[in-house]
Amino acid sequence: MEPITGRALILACSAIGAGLAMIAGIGPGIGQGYAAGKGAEGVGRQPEAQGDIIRTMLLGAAVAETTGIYGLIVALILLFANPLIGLL
Amino acid sequence: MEPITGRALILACSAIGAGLAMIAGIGPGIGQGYAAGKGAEGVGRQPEAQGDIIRTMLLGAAVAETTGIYGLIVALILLFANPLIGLL
Amino acid sequence: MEPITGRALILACSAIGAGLAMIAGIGPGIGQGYAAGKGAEGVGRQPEAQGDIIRTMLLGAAVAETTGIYGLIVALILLFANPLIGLL
Amino acid sequence: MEPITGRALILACSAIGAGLAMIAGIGPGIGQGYAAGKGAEGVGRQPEAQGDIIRTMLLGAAVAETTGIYGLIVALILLFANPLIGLL
Amino acid sequence: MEPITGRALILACSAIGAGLAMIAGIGPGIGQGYAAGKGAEGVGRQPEAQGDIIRTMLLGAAVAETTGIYGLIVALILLFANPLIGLL
Amino acid sequence: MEPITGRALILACSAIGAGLAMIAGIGPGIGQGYAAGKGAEGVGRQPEAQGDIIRTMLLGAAVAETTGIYGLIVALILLFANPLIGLL
Amino acid sequence: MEPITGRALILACSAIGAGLAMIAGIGPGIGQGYAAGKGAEGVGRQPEAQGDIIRTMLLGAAVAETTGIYGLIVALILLFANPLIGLL
Amino acid sequence: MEPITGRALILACSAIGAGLAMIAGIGPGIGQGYAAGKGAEGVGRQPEAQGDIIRTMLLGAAVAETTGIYGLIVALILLFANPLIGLL
Amino acid sequence: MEPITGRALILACSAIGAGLAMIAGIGPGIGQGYAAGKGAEGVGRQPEAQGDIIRTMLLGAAVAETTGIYGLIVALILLFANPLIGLL
Amino acid sequence: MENVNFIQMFLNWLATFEPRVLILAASCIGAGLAMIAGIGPGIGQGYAAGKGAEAVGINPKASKQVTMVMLLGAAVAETSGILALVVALILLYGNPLVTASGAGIILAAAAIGAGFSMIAGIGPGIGQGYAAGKSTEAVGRRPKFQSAVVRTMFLGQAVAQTTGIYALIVALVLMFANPLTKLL
Ligand code: NA
Ligand code: NA
Ligand code: NA
Ligand code: NA
Ligand code: NA
Ligand code: NA
Ligand code: NA
Ligand code: NA
Ligand code: NA
Ligand code: NA
Repeated sequence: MEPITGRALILACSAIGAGLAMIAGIGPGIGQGYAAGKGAEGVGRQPEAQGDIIRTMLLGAAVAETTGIYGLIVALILLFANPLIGLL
Repeated sequence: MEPITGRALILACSAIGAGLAMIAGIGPGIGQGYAAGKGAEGVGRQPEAQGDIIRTMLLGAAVAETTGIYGLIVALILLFANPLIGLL
Repeated sequence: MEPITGRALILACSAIGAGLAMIAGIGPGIGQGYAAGKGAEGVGRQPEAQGDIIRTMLLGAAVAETTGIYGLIVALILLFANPLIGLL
Repeated sequence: MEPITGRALILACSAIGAGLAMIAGIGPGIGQGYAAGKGAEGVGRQPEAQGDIIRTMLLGAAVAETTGIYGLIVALILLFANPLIGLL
Repeated sequence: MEPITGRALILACSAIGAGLAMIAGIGPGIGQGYAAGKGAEGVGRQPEAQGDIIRTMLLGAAVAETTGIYGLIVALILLFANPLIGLL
Repeated sequence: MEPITGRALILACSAIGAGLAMIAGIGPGIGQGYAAGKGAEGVGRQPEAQGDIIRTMLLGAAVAETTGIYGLIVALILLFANPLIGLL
Repeated sequence: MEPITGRALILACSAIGAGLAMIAGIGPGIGQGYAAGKGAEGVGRQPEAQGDIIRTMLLGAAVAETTGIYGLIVALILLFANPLIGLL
Repeated sequence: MEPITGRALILACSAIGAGLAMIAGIGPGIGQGYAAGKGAEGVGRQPEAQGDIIRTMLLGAAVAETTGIYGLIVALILLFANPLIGLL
Repeated sequence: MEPITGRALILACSAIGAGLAMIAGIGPGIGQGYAAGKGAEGVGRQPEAQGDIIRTMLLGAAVAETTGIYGLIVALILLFANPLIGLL
Repeated sequence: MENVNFIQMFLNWLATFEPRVLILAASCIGAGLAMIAGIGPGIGQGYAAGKGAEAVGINPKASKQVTMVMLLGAAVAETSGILALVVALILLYGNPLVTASGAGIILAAAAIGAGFSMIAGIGPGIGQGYAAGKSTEAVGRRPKFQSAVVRTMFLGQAVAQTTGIYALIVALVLMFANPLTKLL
């Protein structure tokens, strides 16, 4: 009979922490979708500026992606390189 | 009588973590829907630019999908390739 | 007297995880509703482009549905093909 | 004296999971309401296109309903055809 | 002295599940309010189309109500016709 | 010295459920406020249509109130006519 | 060591329920603020209609307040006239 | 080892309840900020109506503040005039 | 049998705290995406001002990133340099 | 054994920890909760950024003025994010609850309550950012009315800050002058 150890509790809470961190992804999803919509609208109105519009949209979307990546990194740290276990 | 082990606690919390990670999907859903609306509007106004509008909409929507995919990947890792169990 | 086993805890938390995963459905609901509104507006303004508008709206809405489907799939996995039980 | 069994814990968490799944309904409520507003606006501006506007609004709203239905189905499964009990 | 039974736990969690399910009501509240605003705007601009505008607004609002009703039904099932108790 | 009974647990969770159910009130608050804003705007632009605008605004706001009322009713049932206690 | 009584648990959960119920206040805050903004805009454009605009804004805001009041009432009931204690 | 008494549990949950109640402040913050933006826009367009615009903005913002104040009051009651302790 | 130590409990809660802190990333994601959309729109309309538009967009987006960074920093502190462990 | 229910078991388990442990563990969660306030400035300032980019495109001549108004407004919108960060850093580096007297469970709950309270900052962050964006737009259209626009913006932003301040006060009371511990 192996009871619940401190190590197990940390790993269990890491699973929840990883899930919570992913919620950040709501933001880039909404923001980049807005950019997509404005990009599509712009391309319809000024087809001649299509290159500039899409380049600006993608540049802005790349900037908007960062916090989603931060969340992913924190989740992956919790799952694959959990530093909390080492502190036990 | 088999009591709750640390392993079981981690797996139980992984189920909750997987559910939490999926919440990220709110973002792409809103964002891509906005793009869909703007795309439909644009196509109605400039039918001649339909190809460009739809291509831009889909490109932007693909970018907006990423954080939803991140959430899905983290959930699938928790469910099918749980690295936390190995750390116990 | 049958106490709570680890298996039961995982299944209980899977019920909660499945519920959480469905929350992703907020996104497609809002986004596709926006597309519906823009589609209705567009059809009123350019009835002659009705086919193009509705096709673009539905294409964009299909893209916006994906993260809702991801959430549903994760919930159904937790409910009907729970891989966590096998890891116990 | 009947203590809390694993079966009871799963059923209790199923009640919470069912409640959580319904939260998805926020999305279609907002989205379809937006479509309703745009539909009403459109009908006021182009009464002659009323049929097309309402048809497009309802088609789009039907698409936006799906994730709310997914949430309802998962809740009903948890309440009336709980597969987790069978896995115990 | 009556201890906490499994039945009591299920009923307690049903109270929480019922409360959670009602949160879905945020959606129709926002959406129908948007429709109300657009309806009021439209009636001010095209008083002659008042009948059509209000009819469309109410039709769309009825569609937007559904997920709020789903939440209410799930809550009432949990409170008044709890099927989980029977599964114990 | 009376320890926690099942009855007490149900009543305690009913307090939390009642609080959760009230959160639905976010929706009508936002939606009706939007209608108020559009109504005020409309009355400023078409003072001659004030009666029609306000009537439409109030009609739409009444529709938007319903899910807030559902939440209130569920909360009051949990507080004053708790059916779960009877099921114990 | 004095164990926790059922009465104490109900009162503790009532404190949390009261806090949750107040979250409803997000809605009227956003909605009435929108109305304030539209009112200010309208008064700037049609100063001659100031009376009508402000009256409509306040009427609409009063309607939008209700669900915030419902939340307050439920919180005050939980704090000052807790009916759950009587059911114990 | 200091045991947790019922009184301590109520006070602990009161601290959490007070924190939750303050979340209502999200609403007025968003709403009044919207009003501020519309006010600034209006003053830029019709500087001659500045007095009227600002007065309307402040009146509307005062109305939008109320639910934030309700949340504050409930929090202060929980912290400084906790009625739940008296019910123990 | 090694029981759960205080150190383990703090580390477990650090995992949850780190996940919660990342939720801040929703904001910059939405905001910067809005900026990306407005930037793309602007570049399409005034291609000659492309430099100014993109520079302003990026400057504003940099400002909008800060709170996402704050959340990341707090999460990293909790994971890699938890000062509270030292207080134990 | 017979009177022990799972709630009592959980509370007994919590009671096996030193009060200090509960406070420190809860502070980790409280710090994480407080940071959620950062959603607000992120949305608000992003709105201002978008309006700034738009305004600069429409009126490139006013680009300096537009940028300045955008940054001014965005700076105000940062407030809730900074306040939340300060509360989190206090919990992490200057935790007053550790040395406070009172039951551990109440002090631990105070850390979580303080974190919840700071979430209110989402509102002012979004609202003030919206005001910043609209002011930026207005100044881009008619730069000569900048002072009137900015004054109105600041006034409105001040009004929009109040609920964030209330939340800060409640958080500070919970952390530094917790009245609940005296009720025990
Ligand atoms: Na970013
Ligand atoms: Na993305
Ligand atoms: Na998608
Ligand atoms: Na759908
Ligand atoms: Na519906
Ligand atoms: Na309704
Ligand atoms: Na109302
Ligand atoms: Na109010
Ligand atoms: Na910032
Ligand atoms: Na305020």
